[in-house]
Amino acid sequence: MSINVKVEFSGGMELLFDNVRHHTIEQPAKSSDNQPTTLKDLIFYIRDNMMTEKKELFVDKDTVRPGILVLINNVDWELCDEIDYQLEDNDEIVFISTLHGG
Amino acid sequence: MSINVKVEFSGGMELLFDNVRHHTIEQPAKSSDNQPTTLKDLIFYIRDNMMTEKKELFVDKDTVRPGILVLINNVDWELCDEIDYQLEDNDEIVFISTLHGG
Amino acid sequence: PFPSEDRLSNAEIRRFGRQLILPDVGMGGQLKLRNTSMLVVGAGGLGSPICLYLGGAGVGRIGIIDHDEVDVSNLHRQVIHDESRVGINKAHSAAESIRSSNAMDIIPKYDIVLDATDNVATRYLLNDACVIAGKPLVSGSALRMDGQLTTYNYNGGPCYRCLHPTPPPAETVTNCSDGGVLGVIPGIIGCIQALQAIKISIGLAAQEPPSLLIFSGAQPTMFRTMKLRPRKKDCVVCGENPSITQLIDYVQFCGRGATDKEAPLHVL
Amino acid sequence: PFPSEDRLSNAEIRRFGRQLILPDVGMGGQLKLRNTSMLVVGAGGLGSPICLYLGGAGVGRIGIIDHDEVDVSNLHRQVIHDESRVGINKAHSAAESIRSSNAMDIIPKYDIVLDATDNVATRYLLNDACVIAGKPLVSGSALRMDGQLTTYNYNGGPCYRCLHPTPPPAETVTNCSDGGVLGVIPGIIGCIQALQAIKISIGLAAQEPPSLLIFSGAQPTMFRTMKLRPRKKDCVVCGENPSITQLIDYVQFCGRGATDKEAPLHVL
Ligand SMILES: [Zn+2]
Ligand SMILES: [Zn+2]
Repeated sequence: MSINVKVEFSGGMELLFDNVRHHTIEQPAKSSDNQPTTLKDLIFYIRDNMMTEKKELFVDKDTVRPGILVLINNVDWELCDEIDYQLEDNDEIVFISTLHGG
Repeated sequence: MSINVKVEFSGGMELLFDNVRHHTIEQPAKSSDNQPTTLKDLIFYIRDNMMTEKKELFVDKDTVRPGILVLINNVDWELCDEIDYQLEDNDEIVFISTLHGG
Repeated sequence: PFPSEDRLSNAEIRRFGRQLILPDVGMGGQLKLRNTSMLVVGAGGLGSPICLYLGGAGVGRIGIIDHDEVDVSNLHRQVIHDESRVGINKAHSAAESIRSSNAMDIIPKYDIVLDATDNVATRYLLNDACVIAGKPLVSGSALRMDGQLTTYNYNGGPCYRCLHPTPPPAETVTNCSDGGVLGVIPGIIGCIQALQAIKISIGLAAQEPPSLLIFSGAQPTMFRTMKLRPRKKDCVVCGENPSITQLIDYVQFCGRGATDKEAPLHVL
Repeated sequence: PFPSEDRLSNAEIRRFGRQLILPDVGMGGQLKLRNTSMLVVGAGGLGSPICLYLGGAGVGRIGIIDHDEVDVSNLHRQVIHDESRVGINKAHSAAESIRSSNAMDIIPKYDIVLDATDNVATRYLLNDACVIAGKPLVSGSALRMDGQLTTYNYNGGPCYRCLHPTPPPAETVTNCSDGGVLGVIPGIIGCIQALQAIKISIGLAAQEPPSLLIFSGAQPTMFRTMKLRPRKKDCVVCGENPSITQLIDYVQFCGRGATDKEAPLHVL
């Protein structure tokens, strides 16, 4: 069984992905060790399958790099278990790079 | 059986309802003649139960007066059967008065 | 039409450098802006920021039409006018007022029209004129703490009459003088109108479905985008068999004056 | 603090008539605006419309801080400055530049602070200063076709450090000079910052949950509102046991300069 997650890159993050903002990503509902797929799995999937270079501009250690906010269904991921959030079918995940210009 | 519909008045319409924008309105799932409840039923319910005066600023003949747009779940009601739209539980209906100021 | 250029001057390249390096703009987009003419109707709360930012973006020709006077009571939302100009007719900086008798002389000369007016009659007039002349109409409005924005007659989307075949009863129409307005509300809507006109000029809006932007300044969630109907086949002006093929008397059609002032300087 | 008034003058009543009749403003709200002081840090693309509309709304005292020079390349987004002023230091109209050594002399004198700056170091500096001084911080930013807006340190919501405990790597930070910006984008964000500060002043924002407004100017749905975390108990500056109780060296903390120019006029 698999689930589909809508992923959006915003605030300049999309430049790391050929300037494409909206992606639908299929993920197994369970990871290889039979645990529910988490946001961490998704982040690693993106890093390993959708990026060829500059991976450090997305991932730093085991999470997104500083300066990226993650939103799960329009809510700050800090309110939803962050990296351990268990993905559900049709979830909308936004990775947004904080802007500083003025 | 009954359904709950979220109703919002916007663009000045809320002034007809004690300046309250957001309402949750319970409606029977079926009307008295055993037909599904429609947007028309809801409009008449609002006119007859939530207004004491200036009803003509909301309803004109059998529909909303000219100058009011109706949106069903963020979509122009013209794309959803208009007045005959069959309400579903948790629908969001917005009545918005068109603004002309500049 | 005005003289079209096929390249930017060095001064323009320097001046618009920060726009030129945008992938969405580039040299091509900047040249399109340079070769686009836009008509701003209304130089009040909406028209002021529109003119400022369209001018700043490098739009080649901007026409401004208004017939109101600068009044001390609306200064707070007309940031383009400074206090020393109170009482000076805004038409000083405008070509002329717009009415049924002259609209078709003016509208066809521009590529994009921005409705920054304050009354229903002129909104129907501009709509019909833009449909007849085949011009997109970027329409904004503001009242109290709220605003609305739609692009009419563009890209298969509706015209103002598709949405509003019948004018609203006069007693339901509130203007900024009677209902009030917080000055920054038309500031926000006017800026977004300017952006929308820029997007149309450089081709960024061509794939966008018709929509209504609803701005509720007093609410926690201030902006919502609503999906609108397409052009209606039976619309009296933009439909397949239009009955309106030239401008009519819009004051009579709407049953009220063309302006929100009690004694309009011009009637349509 | 500056002298507080307990009633509006007749001139103010005439001038702000269209705001006064708003149920959300009224005499009480207008008097609050009159008695509120606001500090705008940055007089560029964001700061220009902020200052215009805060001034137009009747805010009693507005301080403006900037240390950049008006350059022909950013004129298109700095509509407050006209072309004749190219090269004139914007600080002419500003009190002085802000840095760790003077921020705590300036910030406590204002009720509301608006961050209209262009770099990470100053954003951390303003955040910490506002937390220490107990002031809400209305923070806007713009780049390319995008913008963001959040109110920090207000009403139980987070501060900038709650969201961003660690500064971003310098190579991920793009400024408007390198990345470009369409001038009307900071125009839109700046106007919304002005509105947000007005709402805070008159008490309209007090019930709003912490949120991030995301503006994507090139997309069909331009605005989205995201729900943010509350204040974090373990935040180093606004938490329960703060380790930062006075300002630090923000250039060092961020590993880069305080401005997006290569040769900043002032360092923090
Ligand atoms: Zn039509
Ligand atoms: Zn904090």
